[in-house]
Amino acid sequence: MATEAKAHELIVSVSPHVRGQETVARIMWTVNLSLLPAFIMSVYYFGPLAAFVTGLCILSAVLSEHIYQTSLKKKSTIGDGSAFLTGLLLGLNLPPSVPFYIPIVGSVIAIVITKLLFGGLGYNVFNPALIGRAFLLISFPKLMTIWSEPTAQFVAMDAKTTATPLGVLKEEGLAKLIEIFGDKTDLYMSLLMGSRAGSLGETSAIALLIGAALLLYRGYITWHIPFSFIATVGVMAWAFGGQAGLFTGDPLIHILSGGLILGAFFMATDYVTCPSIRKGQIIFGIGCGAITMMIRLKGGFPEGVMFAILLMNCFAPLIDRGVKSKKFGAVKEQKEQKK
Amino acid sequence: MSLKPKSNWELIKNGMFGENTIFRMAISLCPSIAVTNGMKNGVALGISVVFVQTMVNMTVSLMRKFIHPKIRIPIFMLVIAGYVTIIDLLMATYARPIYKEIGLYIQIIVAFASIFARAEVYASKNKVFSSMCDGLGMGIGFLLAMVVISFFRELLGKGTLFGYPIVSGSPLLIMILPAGGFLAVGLLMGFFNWIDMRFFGGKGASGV
Amino acid sequence: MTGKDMIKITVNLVVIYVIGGLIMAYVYAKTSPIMFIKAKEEKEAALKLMMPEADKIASLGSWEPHEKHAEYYAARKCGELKKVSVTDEKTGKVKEDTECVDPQDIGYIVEGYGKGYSSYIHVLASVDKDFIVKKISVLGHGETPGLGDEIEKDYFLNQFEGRTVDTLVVIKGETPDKIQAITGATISSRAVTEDGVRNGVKLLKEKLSGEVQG
Amino acid sequence: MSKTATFERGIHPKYRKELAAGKSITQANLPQRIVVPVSQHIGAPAKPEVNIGDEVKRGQVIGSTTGFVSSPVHSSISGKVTAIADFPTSVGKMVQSIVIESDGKDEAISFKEHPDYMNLSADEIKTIIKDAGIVGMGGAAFPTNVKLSPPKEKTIDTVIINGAECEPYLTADHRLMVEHPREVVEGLKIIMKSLGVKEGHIGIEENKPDAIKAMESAISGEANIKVWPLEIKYPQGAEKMLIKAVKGREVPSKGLPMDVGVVVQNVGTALAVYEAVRFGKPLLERVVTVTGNGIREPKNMMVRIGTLMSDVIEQCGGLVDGAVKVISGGPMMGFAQWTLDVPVVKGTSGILVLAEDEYVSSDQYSACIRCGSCIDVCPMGLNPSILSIYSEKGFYEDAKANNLFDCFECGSCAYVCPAKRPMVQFIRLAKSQVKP
Repeated sequence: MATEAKAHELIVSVSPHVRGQETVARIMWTVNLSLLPAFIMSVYYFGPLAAFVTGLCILSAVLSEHIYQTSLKKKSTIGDGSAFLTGLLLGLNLPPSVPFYIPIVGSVIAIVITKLLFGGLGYNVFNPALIGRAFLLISFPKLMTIWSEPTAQFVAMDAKTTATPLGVLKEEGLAKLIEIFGDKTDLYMSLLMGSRAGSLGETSAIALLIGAALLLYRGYITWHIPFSFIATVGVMAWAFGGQAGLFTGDPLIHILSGGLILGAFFMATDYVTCPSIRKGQIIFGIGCGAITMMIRLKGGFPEGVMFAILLMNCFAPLIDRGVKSKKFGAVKEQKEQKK
Repeated sequence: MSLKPKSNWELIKNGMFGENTIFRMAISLCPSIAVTNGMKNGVALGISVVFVQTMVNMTVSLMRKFIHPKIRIPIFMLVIAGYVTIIDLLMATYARPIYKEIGLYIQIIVAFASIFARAEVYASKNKVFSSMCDGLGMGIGFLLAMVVISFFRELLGKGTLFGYPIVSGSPLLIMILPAGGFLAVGLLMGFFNWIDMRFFGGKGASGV
Repeated sequence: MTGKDMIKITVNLVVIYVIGGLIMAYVYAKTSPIMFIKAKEEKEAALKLMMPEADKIASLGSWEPHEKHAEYYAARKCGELKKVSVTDEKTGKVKEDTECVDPQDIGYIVEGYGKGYSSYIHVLASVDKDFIVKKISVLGHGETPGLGDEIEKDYFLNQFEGRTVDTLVVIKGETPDKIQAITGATISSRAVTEDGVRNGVKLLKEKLSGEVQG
Repeated sequence: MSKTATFERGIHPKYRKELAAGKSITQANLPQRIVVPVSQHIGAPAKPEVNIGDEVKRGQVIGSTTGFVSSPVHSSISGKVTAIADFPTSVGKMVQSIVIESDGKDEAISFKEHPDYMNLSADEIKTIIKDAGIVGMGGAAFPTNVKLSPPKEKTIDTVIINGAECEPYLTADHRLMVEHPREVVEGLKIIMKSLGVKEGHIGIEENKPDAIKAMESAISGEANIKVWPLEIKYPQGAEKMLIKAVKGREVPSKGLPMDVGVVVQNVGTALAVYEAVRFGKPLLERVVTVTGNGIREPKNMMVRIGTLMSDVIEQCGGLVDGAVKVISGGPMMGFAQWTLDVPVVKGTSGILVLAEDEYVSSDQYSACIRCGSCIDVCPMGLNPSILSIYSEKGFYEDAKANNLFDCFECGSCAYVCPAKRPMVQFIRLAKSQVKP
């Protein structure tokens, strides 16, 4: 019988026999794609140097993963796009004008020490790109806090240095910040479009939001972390950020400046290092927001998103352990036990 | 620890490599991170530990038949605290510049798990001379670990060794901060474990 | 626990603690005088460095910045230094010493603490009789290595000479007559300048300006 | 029509029901030979009542019950017993089976009809159902008479007929409801009578509008029976999910539907109950959906129990060249076959042949990236991600502490996992390593 002849070629495996279309690589490359607008805006404002810095980060991240894995005779996983993403995020988190060795050092730390030494994608405790950046910021504090002025021409080679809005806010107050940008509306517009000093990819809120919308639409991220993160920052900025006492702060400035939008949508939501249960994600977001504002208002650094996310990364497994998703049939069980 | 009695040289070697306090036993890590941002400090604390460890082991071994087992812990505590106080006073008097930098950590030697552990595990059960060798080995092992860690941290973090400039350029500042201490200890621990597995069959005692 | 055990434990503890106590007491007795003298000498040397031209430095009183004990001193120059022989009362030895005749205040030294980035910074500042800063020095701190610890560097400390209470202000960036902050360590710079030195000089002014003018 | 009912979470796989949904049920050819495993159900296996060489007729009992939770087996053809030995079955186990060669006459024993079946007592009904060898035909194959005999302390107030058929591809229940709605309703009424229950429900997923229409017209006049259109979502047809959707009751952890006063029966079972009680016919045949891109002519066929799968596939035109996988049951919970010489049994709801384009390999999987997709879809509200990690690392007790045994292996987590981890396999491994 024809059927018998076929039988020995049949694949035997466990159920389910059909699978969804999502793969890790597909998710990662989509996230990479969603960062494209922010990347374009960074080149627009900070010139070809921005592309060079980001490109170098990506290149060294991918290369270091490949070299590490092949030299240990493991399968190279650069195809899944996560090393590319780490490089890209690190690049977008660097100031525009850094010496060439900074992206390389940062990428190697991010990929080799933060990710691969812990066992590779899925086992890392901290967000690799953020550890890379934290390492650089602490190691080269001066080089990592030189901010270029945006030029909006795609060409700037050596721009003037200036302070970030949060730096001005911390050192000289809101009045001075508004004075620099003209008036309040100009300030908001500049923050929204990205015409301000800051890390390469963090400046343009609008470009980041376009990318975030893609991720939200595809369901790769949910509203829980970004919303709770940003809302906490907003509320705390409004409550404690004003000079005239409680509840006089300007939440919009705190939300739009610094790396909040980039961090909340693209880095706090990193699957591996955030809680996987939705309720836990809200706690995680609130924690990130609260630590961010504590650092911004009371700490030594003008910006706190990076350290906030890294600190909350530590708590992610704990949150996952403490928070349980609503279990089917659990309510009845408890009632019966009480009887 | 093997049950076979070890020769005195083996005891010292064991303390230095096989059961190295920091890299193999992973105890007394706080000082290894706090003090190792410069070789000067690291070496000074290491030498103090060699002294305290050896003396404590000897003293405890001497008294081991006299001490009632129920109160051995407070007695060990007193012995350790006594030696630490003595070394603390001596340093404060005759080595003031170093004392200013690491005086705080000298007093912390009282709470070192490694010293207490050796008094309890080894010295309270063995003869004076072998206890001394064990203490010496453990102390030297700790000293070596401090030297290795502080070597990398000072070189990478400041570009100097014992304060003398070695390399120019902007150093990795993080290495002399506490975070860099964790990084250095972790990576070195991994490195020594790898060496152990690669060349010595992954057994506890490497015995170089 | 038997009675024998109780006795043994008691004897154990008493003997060992007494011996231990005695040894420690002996070491302490031997070292503490030397330690005390050395500490005093160190402090005097530090004060002397602040105002090398002064012959005598005398404590005027103390204050408590950040709830820490700190003193302020008058630096005096003698009209004449007379050589005298002093007989030590206990030992009976005769020592050469100097006696200050007609001392004149030529300035003041104040000890202060500034709340820095990660520690309290212990500073000394010397001023002349018009409360213009002559020199400052950092005695101790726990600021970030590589950033905050640049407050010990000369390029920062040298800026203080000639500053008054009004110009002891930290500015980010170049400044002709004020204190330029260390790049990346504004908080530490401020702590030294505004919290430590300026408050110290202010204190001196409050306490002493009456005396000087009068 | 009421609002669409459903449960929390779940997934939306590609249903692919269009392959066979429009095909009316056709009678399969009389098989040359049948292989009847004595254990086609959950519980004690039946004891063979015939010897090699015996002549048997259609409907004759060839294996009798051996306990309370057990079910007899019958011959579905007339012929001669040629072997009693272990044969492979569709779940992968070797089971003692009775092989009967057909004599081509298809002679039947006489069946005892009950035209006045609604006047039978509850016990009489249960006896008939038991003797007819009826088991749950949705796949689990739990003896029906046992389900209809709950312990005294449990009060049953509701019977739900499960017409959800949430497994992709399968259309057997769908066709039954379209073609025999009246019989299904009568079956439901018999079941309700045997339990002394006043309330009956029929849950059907919304992607079967013709079935919903047919059932609604069939229940007209029955005041206490209601048809529920259900949201199209897997695993809508799991007992606990169905009860939640229809009655809003949650079956407690480690509990059974009867703990919340509900009995759920499959559409096919209801039909079998009706035929057994009304016509005295034992369970001799069932509807099997033969479908998938790997089969030439997808069909819904009435197949005699014991017919070999290869025989059935032959009647559907055979396999296409690119066929890679043959599954007994649905794609989410069915069993992949290594040979086609296994019999169709009472619980075989479908034969699914996947072609290369439908097959997603799960040989290569990577570490869990903690995306949380599986948590979002787990109908039981578990954390499959952590269960699979515990199992992978050998921490089976930890897995147990995380409600391992609430999992009913619906496969939703494995379906959505982007790292393609074999979640269900990990969970089964853990379940096998610790006691509940």
